[in-house]
Amino acid sequence: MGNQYAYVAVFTLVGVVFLIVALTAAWVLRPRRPSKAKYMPYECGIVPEGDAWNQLNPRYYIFALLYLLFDVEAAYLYPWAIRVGKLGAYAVVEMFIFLAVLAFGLGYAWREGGLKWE
Amino acid sequence: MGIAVPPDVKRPDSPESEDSLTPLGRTAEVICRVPGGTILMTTVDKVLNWGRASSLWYLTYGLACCAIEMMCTAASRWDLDRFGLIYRGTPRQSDLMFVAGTVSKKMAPVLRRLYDQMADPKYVIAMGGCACEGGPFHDSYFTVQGVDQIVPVDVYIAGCPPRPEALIDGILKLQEKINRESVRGKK
Amino acid sequence: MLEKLKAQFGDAIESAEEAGRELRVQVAPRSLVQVARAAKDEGFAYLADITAMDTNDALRVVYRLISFATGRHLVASALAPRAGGRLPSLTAVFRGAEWPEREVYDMFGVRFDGHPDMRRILLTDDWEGHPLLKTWQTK
Amino acid sequence: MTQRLTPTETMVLNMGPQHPSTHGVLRLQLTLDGEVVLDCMPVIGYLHRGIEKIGEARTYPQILPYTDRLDYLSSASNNLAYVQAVEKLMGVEAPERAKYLRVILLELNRIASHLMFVATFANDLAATTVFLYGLREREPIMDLFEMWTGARLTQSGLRVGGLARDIPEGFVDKAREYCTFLPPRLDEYDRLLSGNRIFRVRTEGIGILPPEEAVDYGCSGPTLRGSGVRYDIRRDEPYEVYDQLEFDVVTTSTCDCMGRYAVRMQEMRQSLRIIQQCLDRLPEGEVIAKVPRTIRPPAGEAYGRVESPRGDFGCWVVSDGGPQPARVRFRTPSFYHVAALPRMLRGWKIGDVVAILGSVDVVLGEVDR
Repeated sequence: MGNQYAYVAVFTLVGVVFLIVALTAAWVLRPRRPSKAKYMPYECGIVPEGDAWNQLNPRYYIFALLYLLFDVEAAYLYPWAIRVGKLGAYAVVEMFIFLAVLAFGLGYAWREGGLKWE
Repeated sequence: MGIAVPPDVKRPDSPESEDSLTPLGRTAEVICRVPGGTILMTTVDKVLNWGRASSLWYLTYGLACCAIEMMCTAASRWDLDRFGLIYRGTPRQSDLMFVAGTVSKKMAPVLRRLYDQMADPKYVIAMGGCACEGGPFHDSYFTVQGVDQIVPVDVYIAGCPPRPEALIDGILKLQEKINRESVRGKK
Repeated sequence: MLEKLKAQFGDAIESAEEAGRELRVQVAPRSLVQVARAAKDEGFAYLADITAMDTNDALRVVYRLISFATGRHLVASALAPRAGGRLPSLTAVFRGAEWPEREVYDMFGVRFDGHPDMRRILLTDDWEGHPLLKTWQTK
Repeated sequence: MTQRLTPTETMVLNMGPQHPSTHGVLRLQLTLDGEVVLDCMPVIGYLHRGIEKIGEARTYPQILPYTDRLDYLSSASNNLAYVQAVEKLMGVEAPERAKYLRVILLELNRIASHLMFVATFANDLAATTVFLYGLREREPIMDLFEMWTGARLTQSGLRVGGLARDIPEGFVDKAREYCTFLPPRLDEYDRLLSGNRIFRVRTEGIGILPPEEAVDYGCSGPTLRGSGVRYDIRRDEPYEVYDQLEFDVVTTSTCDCMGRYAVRMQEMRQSLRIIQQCLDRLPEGEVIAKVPRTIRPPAGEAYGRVESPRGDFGCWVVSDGGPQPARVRFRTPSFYHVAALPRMLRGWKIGDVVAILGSVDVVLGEVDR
């Protein structure tokens, strides 16, 4: 059982080492010529006026929330889908209850007009 | 015929910061004194230059007629992808700027800003007569006579518009120029 | 068509002649808008171009209206002084007149009264002088 | 619009001079409310070269190469508008063979320009394969130009009184071969694009320009015919030999991006038809009329007008009897199409701005002159 965790350790180690090597190599090799103009925001060659921190229509926020919700739900489905063969019937029922709860949430958002775009 | 370059356009020969040597550049001086160090440095130079020369992502900067020839060169018949040139929309991801067309005085500060916003190491190819020295518009009141008054140019390509083969020849010359570079400061 | 214009505007039409497809009319600046409106009702609904020319003693602003039905061109020209000229703007009659009028201002210096956005269109905003005047020499 | 609960602030965004989909150095100052375009202020002049001022400092033959650089996608139509004006001034008439060859050169330029339109329009809507197909189909035309006039893009193939050079050997067969080579490809791309659901959703019903407003803004060419107005200078003010050729003026009444795209696709087929007719009836003889060595037209003014791929391209030449014109003025269609852009962009989303700008097919060389 022990060596299973060895895999995880090696895997993270390689990840970290690769990260460090790549970044330091890049830092060492790239020419550094900082200039004020370089750090100006790029807007097709024009100096941007005003700033982007302004009030947008709340519908974007609602859609972002709904997307996040169902994205995380999909993330849970993947490990379940791999092991469902061995886990047997109760896992299938379990997952469908989970899906039903989320579907109910979606229905509520729909009824409240969250999905209306205009 | 000196023309007033718009005020916020800096002369190309005044780099913003003095230390153009990379950290490796400075340590390279030390390494070279060790016997066999220069061999290490030249291999590093070769690998770096090969990487830079064979993946020159260019900024689509089509101004006038030369832009159409640039597109034809990028398309399937002359295919710039063979040389590792992919067109990018933003200066952040590009290290080669094709100035393809006439640069007007209204466009000069924009061109300089785009050049500044590109990441180093960056190169400029002046494509066509207008970009090289004003071309047919040498006596126009609104044309910058040659883009080298605004940005340092590496390769000039003559022609109005230059044929795609001339463009590819210019790119190959730029690649040769890159291959001669070295980490210990431009040779 | 020319007789109708002459009848309607009398002395405002300083000269009128017909050359093949083109009806050349010299209009007094004060009644430009009325002439344009009358021409538009007469079928000249397409404003092809507004441009100008420096004839050394005055600026001649030329309007070219084309009628799709008859295919005739009405070329109305109005005179404006070389410096500080002012003409009524046709943007009330033709929406397409806004930009060519801005270009005539940019290149010749003729201002158009009643124009929603009288600014330079091609040159940089801080540009002095109007390049297409004969007196303006490239530096 | 729905009743606004919370006030939202607008943002000014520059779709600026350097942008892959503005087809050149056009800058659109977009006032945005979230994603919806409230207003748009186009800023032009970034490619202004003062060609009209240069025109007053050049002799008549020297101005011809400058006309190529106006609408650099179809230099023959610019040349013809200028040459027509000078020929009217001098009372010179091109020989019959030169007229037929001019029409062939013009229609080849129209096909090349429309192919570039299809390529960039599809590329803007993320169909990069059609970009490569479009430019590949355009290359045989470039070879035809090179064979005939020596240059691919800025041909300067015309002269006052006729043509610079007669067509070389083998041109007629190559042109005929191209006329049979292109139509099946056009059908293929038509199916590829208008059959594609994403392309249809992004172009149908987007960027509406009603017919009367199109005329009021001075639009012309495919932009006007895409809004249902049947006006084509080749039919209503025929020049060269267009009155002896059969072709139909293509219009659609949908007034949207898809309509303008469909008009151009059909026009390419009509151009092929015209070229075939001209090749069949090509008379023998000279290609240039007797024109004095130094061209000094009598004092006066003349207006040459041509149906360029973008619309009504006019050239007004005023002569004072000298070797250099007193005034050269180019009436360019894209200038009026960019002026009409704010009207077409209001109310649509940012993604549609790219589609509408692509469907209007502006070339900044002729907008800024």
